[in-house]
Amino acid sequence: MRAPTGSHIAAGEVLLAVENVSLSFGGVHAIRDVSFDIRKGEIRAIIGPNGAGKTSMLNVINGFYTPQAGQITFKGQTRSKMRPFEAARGGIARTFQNVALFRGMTALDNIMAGRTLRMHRGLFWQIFRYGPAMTEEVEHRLRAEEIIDFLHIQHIRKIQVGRLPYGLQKRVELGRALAMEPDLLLLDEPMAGMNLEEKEDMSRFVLDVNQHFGTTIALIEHDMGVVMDLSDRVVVLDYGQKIADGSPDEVKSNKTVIDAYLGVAH
Amino acid sequence: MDILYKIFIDPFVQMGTAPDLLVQTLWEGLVGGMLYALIALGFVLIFKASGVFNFAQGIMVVFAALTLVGLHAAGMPAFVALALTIVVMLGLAYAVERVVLKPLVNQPDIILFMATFGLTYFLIGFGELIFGGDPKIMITEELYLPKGAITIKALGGIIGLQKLDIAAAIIATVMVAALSIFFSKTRIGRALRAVADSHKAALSVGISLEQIWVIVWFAAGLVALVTGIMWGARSDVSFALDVIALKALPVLILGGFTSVPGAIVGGLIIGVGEKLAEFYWGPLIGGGTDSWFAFVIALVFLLYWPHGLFGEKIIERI
Amino acid sequence: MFYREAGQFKTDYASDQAVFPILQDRIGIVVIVLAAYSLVLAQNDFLLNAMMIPFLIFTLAAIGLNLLTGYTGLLSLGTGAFMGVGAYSCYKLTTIFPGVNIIIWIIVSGFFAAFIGVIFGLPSLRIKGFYLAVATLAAQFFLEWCFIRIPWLYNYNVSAAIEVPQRELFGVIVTGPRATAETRYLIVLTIVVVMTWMASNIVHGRIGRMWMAVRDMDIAAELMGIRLLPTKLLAFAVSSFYCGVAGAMLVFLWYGGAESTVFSINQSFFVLFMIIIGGLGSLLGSYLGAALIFMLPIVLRFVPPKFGIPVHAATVEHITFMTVGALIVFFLIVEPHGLARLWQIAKQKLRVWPFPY
Amino acid sequence: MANDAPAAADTFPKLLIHNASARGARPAIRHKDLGIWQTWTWAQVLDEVRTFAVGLAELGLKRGDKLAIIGANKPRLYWAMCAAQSLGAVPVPLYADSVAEEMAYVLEHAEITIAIAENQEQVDKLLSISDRVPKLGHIVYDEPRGLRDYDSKHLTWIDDVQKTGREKLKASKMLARWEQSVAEGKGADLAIILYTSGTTGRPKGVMLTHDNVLISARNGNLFDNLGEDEEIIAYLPLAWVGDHIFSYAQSYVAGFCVSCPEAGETVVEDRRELGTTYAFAPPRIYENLLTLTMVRMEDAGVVKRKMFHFFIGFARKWGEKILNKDKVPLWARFVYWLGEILVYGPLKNRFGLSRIRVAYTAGEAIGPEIFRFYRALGINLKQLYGQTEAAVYITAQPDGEIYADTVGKPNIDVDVKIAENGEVLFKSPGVFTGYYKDPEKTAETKTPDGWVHTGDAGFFDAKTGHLKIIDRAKDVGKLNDGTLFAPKYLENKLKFYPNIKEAVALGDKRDFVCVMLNIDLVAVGSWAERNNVVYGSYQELAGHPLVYEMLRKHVEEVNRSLVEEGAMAGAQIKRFLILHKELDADDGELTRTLKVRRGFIADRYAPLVIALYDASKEADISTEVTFEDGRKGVISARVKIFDIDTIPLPARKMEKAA
Repeated sequence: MRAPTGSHIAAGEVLLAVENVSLSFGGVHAIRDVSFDIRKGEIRAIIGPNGAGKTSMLNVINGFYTPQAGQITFKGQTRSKMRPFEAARGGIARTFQNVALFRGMTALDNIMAGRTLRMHRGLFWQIFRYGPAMTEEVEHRLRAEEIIDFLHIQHIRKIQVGRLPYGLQKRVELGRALAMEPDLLLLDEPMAGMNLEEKEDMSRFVLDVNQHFGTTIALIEHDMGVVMDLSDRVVVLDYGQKIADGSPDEVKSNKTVIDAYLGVAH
Repeated sequence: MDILYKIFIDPFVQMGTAPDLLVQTLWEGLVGGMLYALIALGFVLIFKASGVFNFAQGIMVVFAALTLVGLHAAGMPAFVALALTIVVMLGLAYAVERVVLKPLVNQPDIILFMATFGLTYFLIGFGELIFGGDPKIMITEELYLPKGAITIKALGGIIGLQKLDIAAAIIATVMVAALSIFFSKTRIGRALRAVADSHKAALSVGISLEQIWVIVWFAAGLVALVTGIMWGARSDVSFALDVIALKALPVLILGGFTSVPGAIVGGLIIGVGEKLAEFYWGPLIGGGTDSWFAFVIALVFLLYWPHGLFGEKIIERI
Repeated sequence: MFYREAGQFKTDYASDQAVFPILQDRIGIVVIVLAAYSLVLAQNDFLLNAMMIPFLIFTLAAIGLNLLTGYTGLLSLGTGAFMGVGAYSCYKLTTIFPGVNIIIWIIVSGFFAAFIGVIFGLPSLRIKGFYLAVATLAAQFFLEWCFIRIPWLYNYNVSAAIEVPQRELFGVIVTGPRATAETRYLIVLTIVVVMTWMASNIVHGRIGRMWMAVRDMDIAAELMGIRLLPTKLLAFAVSSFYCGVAGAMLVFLWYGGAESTVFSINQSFFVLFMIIIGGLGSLLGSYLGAALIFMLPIVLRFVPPKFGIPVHAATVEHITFMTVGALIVFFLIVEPHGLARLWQIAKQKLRVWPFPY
Repeated sequence: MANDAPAAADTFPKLLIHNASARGARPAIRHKDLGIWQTWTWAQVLDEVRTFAVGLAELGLKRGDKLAIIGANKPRLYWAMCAAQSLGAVPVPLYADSVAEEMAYVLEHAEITIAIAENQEQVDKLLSISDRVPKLGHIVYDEPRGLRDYDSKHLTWIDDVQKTGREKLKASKMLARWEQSVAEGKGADLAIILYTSGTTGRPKGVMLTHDNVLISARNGNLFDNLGEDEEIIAYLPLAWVGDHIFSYAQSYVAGFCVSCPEAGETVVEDRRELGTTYAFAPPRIYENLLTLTMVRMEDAGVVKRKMFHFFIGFARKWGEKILNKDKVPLWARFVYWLGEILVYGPLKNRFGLSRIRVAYTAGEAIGPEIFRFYRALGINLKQLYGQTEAAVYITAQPDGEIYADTVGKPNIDVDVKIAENGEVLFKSPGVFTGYYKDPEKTAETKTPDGWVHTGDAGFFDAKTGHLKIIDRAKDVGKLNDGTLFAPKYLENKLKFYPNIKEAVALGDKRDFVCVMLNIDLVAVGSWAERNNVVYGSYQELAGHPLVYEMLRKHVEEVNRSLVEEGAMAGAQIKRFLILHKELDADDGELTRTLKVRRGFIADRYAPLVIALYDASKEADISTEVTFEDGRKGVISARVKIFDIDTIPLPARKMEKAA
């Protein structure tokens, strides 16, 4: 697989920084003045009780929501809001809390769809499905196949994803995200609703992705065990506010965090 | 220069110089709009309670009217025919619930929407097969609807108000009032509102979804019947109306799919709007604008308020 | 049962990505196309003129709508009008430049339709589902109005209708009253076959995937960098192009003349019904749907008399309406993917034969 | 025409070079990878092998060294073999599924210096035992997945090995040197060591020379005239001689293409895609396939199911005849043709056997029913008898001479003889040179004049002239008159009758043969219903005179067949009885794998055995039994004993007289 492209940022430096971001829907505060950063090459976990605003945060990062305040710095460019297209262009890929695959398409097509940004042959060639269009198609099919091989989903390659079991769907979704060869990969509860074995596989994949492709990963996860194993740094949200940020161990021992999880009244 | 004058100055000059014509036009517009509003009302009823966008509403209007006339033509006394028609509409409501809604429950809206296309075409074919395709005359006087016109001398001119239109306005108002009472005061009415929010809520009120569907479709059927009578009385009764019935769609886009007041206001705006447009601007471009005016208005409107005047905004979650 | 796939293995992606990877399918297609061409030998005017030509033309329109509604998930009720745009622009073009080959104008008129389609597709960025349907209704009614109220469009004919002039291609009369059914059939068939092939190429490639992505989960598609507006507009353009060509052929190669009513809202609905019954998101479905919807009235008109049951044309029409309506509901309930899906299932059964799965 | 290789090409590397020039553009090997069948032509393979070889040489592999190959069937592992051989080193494939322990022994015993491992799993195994195999200097792996952060001192990726190889080859003298080392190779050189996982004791390393392997391979090709157009899928363990011959040697000799499956689970799917023309599989695979088919068909619709069973039934009647080109009435051919369209064809297609020309089964006896099923469908399924020590081929069934219960005639250039004690001995160009570092074992199996003891007892069928394997030689006994007595063989013959569930044959060191039988309750029970025979219990049914009559017929048939076959005619069954209870593993009468424990049974039913051999007509017996719920109890019964009038054997008498 090709190395992630278009990144001039060295490992360890800040790849994405979120500064004083606030987001609210009709008076409801989803995120209040949150700041944190993601360093290149790390696995960054975002945790917190339900409704803590974790998913909203991801949605802000890749431009699906527009924050009322604050700014986002990605690869050194500072914006008050990301646009989804810019985010994708810039190398931010994403999986979703409840699988958001293209249900009518095969696993392969889903992953191929992930290559769209990197395919450029226009309608003219597409009409004939010949010459440049076909060469491009084949070249990207190879990339897709490498991902399929990487995620061990050869046997479901040509099955409509709608018919796949949940665990596999999650895997295909990861594949689709990887197909974008992202610099920053946002995983929204990649292991939700999985059994132990599936969780182990998925953790394995997350680590492999991080190691082999050097992809920076930000993931939301409820399974503390997983979070502690996988992540380099953890940021904790509660009621839309940041209540802790640091290494897994620091966070684990942090009083407020424990309270938040035990649900002590604020 | 001349054309600009024709567009931006001349019409208003006319309005000023001949206010009686203006008022007349407004009135016509209001009446027409009221009928649009009534059809839209039927849409809203069903949409609120079953989330179904009932494309067939317009056809139900024609179908009701046709049944009424047809039964009378078959030799029944007017009010018997009326009663029977009501029964027919009830039967229709049941049939729809059994055959279309129940099997398609939990399907995406767009599927149900398309299903109502099917319903529409079925009703057209069915109606014409039974009552024949040729236009018919609404049995106005048998139903003791007033005829003739009141002419008011005012604004330096004569304004003619059809008594029928006045009656229509009154009946419509009464019906809307009745409906709003039904919705706010009665148990079933509240249940219906509940359904709009969540199906569980409805069940908690102790009414099965099926019943509710039948009720709203029946209610919509009644609205359709009344609309059909009014409309039939003004023109004649035939499926030529179905195209006009589509006008309810832009009305809904203005008014929003879930709001009764919206439907009414929207209806009136559209009605007045297209009449004015046709009367003052139509001639500039060869007339007949009312066939599309409403839709284009709606289209432009959509670009700014995708959720309608009274419809509520949805936050997309993922 | 007829599938013998053992030994058909792929050694490169090109052949694996092929539209028909299975040999038996390729054979089948060739056979069907040849059969279609050989129909001209039948010398049967009714068969060609009353059945095959219109069937193929409506198929093309259905494919057009399917690209928009079935593949991109944008519901349109303006098909009739877009077909009209094609027909009228073709009429104007050939009146203004009589010298140019009519076939070329038929194709070119597609571009005009595409252009109009894009304009009315613009709202699709903000609105979805039946909101969009209403927006397309605006197109339908406005354009219909234009067809009536702008006499220039029909060359100020007293009939207020298009009167197709006689045009020749390599000395053969292809349009106008004196054009033989065979010639017209061959032209229609060729155009439809080629454009079907192109459509299948598009939907199997990157663009097709973008469309389906937008259809299945537009948010995810957007977050993957698929720009919604261009994608949707492209769908509108291509779709309208197909409808436009279909419209032009409808008038020039079938009716020989037409007034605005041909492109009324009902036309839009019938094409829509074709793809609902045939199968949303399936080119094959467009053929099956067109066949069913179009053949239905013919069958109703000609079969009952065979059994001594007389039927009036009107009755036929009413029954057609009822049946179609019922079929729509039936398919939406029983098999939302339409006839095409049924064929898929049958095919799968044949492939695993004699096993049940 | 295939097998066109000049006699000069007497080693694998030489053959490779020959193929690269003779059919350079033809596919040599395929691998289902990344969704398609990646294909290498002979020319490409030559290049791959050459660079690989030079690279390995750089890692210090030299003539006489041993190279271990561990993993599933992958092109690069096959190339590793040839690469090693081109350097004069000896490849030693290991069973990929064997645990680290077993590997340790082989690696140590074979003095492996470099190991090729397929993937992380195998590398981990090797590393876990690295301290026990000091000689193992280097591990070369195929799939880098997960191996990035291993310390790379003794670990190299094949790509890198080949890269260095490519670098080196830039210098022209390197190429010459490699070709030189290939030329030095001789047919008599050791080509490979295959470790046979012996049932008892340590695995033995069977040493085979290039001549051994290539000549038997060439003969195999001639025997079935396999050409360069064959399609075969390589899915059996590399360490197993069968795979070595079928998917390596025969391919190199005939020049046909070998395909490696995507993964273990996808073999069936991949075979279907390929439509192989030449196949090998142990009996159980054919069994599973058949059962699966039947099970699936149960879920089919009534009509389809009926149709299926009708045509299968029809095929069982006529299919084999048609396949063997016997005379068949026209109507039968027509119906069969219909069946071909409706059932056989599609079925073969699903099996991926549509294009099959030759399919072999071997290893153990295949049930005649199963065997016939496939033949009936028109699949040319045949049996062969072979051994690692013989580079596979000892006997095989020529086309048109197929029998469910024989293993065929001696292959080309193979001599087979039956020893006095019934053991099968053979002599062939494939005969191995010896067991690696184990002269005495070699001496045991291989006589000075080159005959090899197979350890199996068998005889040549008088009627067909085919070899029949009857039993392990050590289990074969003799009657007092010296006649050969193979209990398992008799028992199997008896057990082919559905009515007989178990049979125990006695006769070793006795005057004549007797058998104790178990009826099959299901079969006999339904027979009883059909013939309204009333019975209260198993015991009662077993003792029923009509049942005895029925079984007597079976036994007589068996005797008849023995006479027809000749060799064992002397061992006809003289008396038999039907046991009053089912032989049961819980009572220790059967092994857990449901094989009869003859000795134990003989003791347990001593009274019956005595009765069998004195002329008594019946005998009493009471045995302790364990019931389902574990309670113990005693069953006692009076068991009748029947005599069978055996068929006289003039021939034998004369032989005796002589």
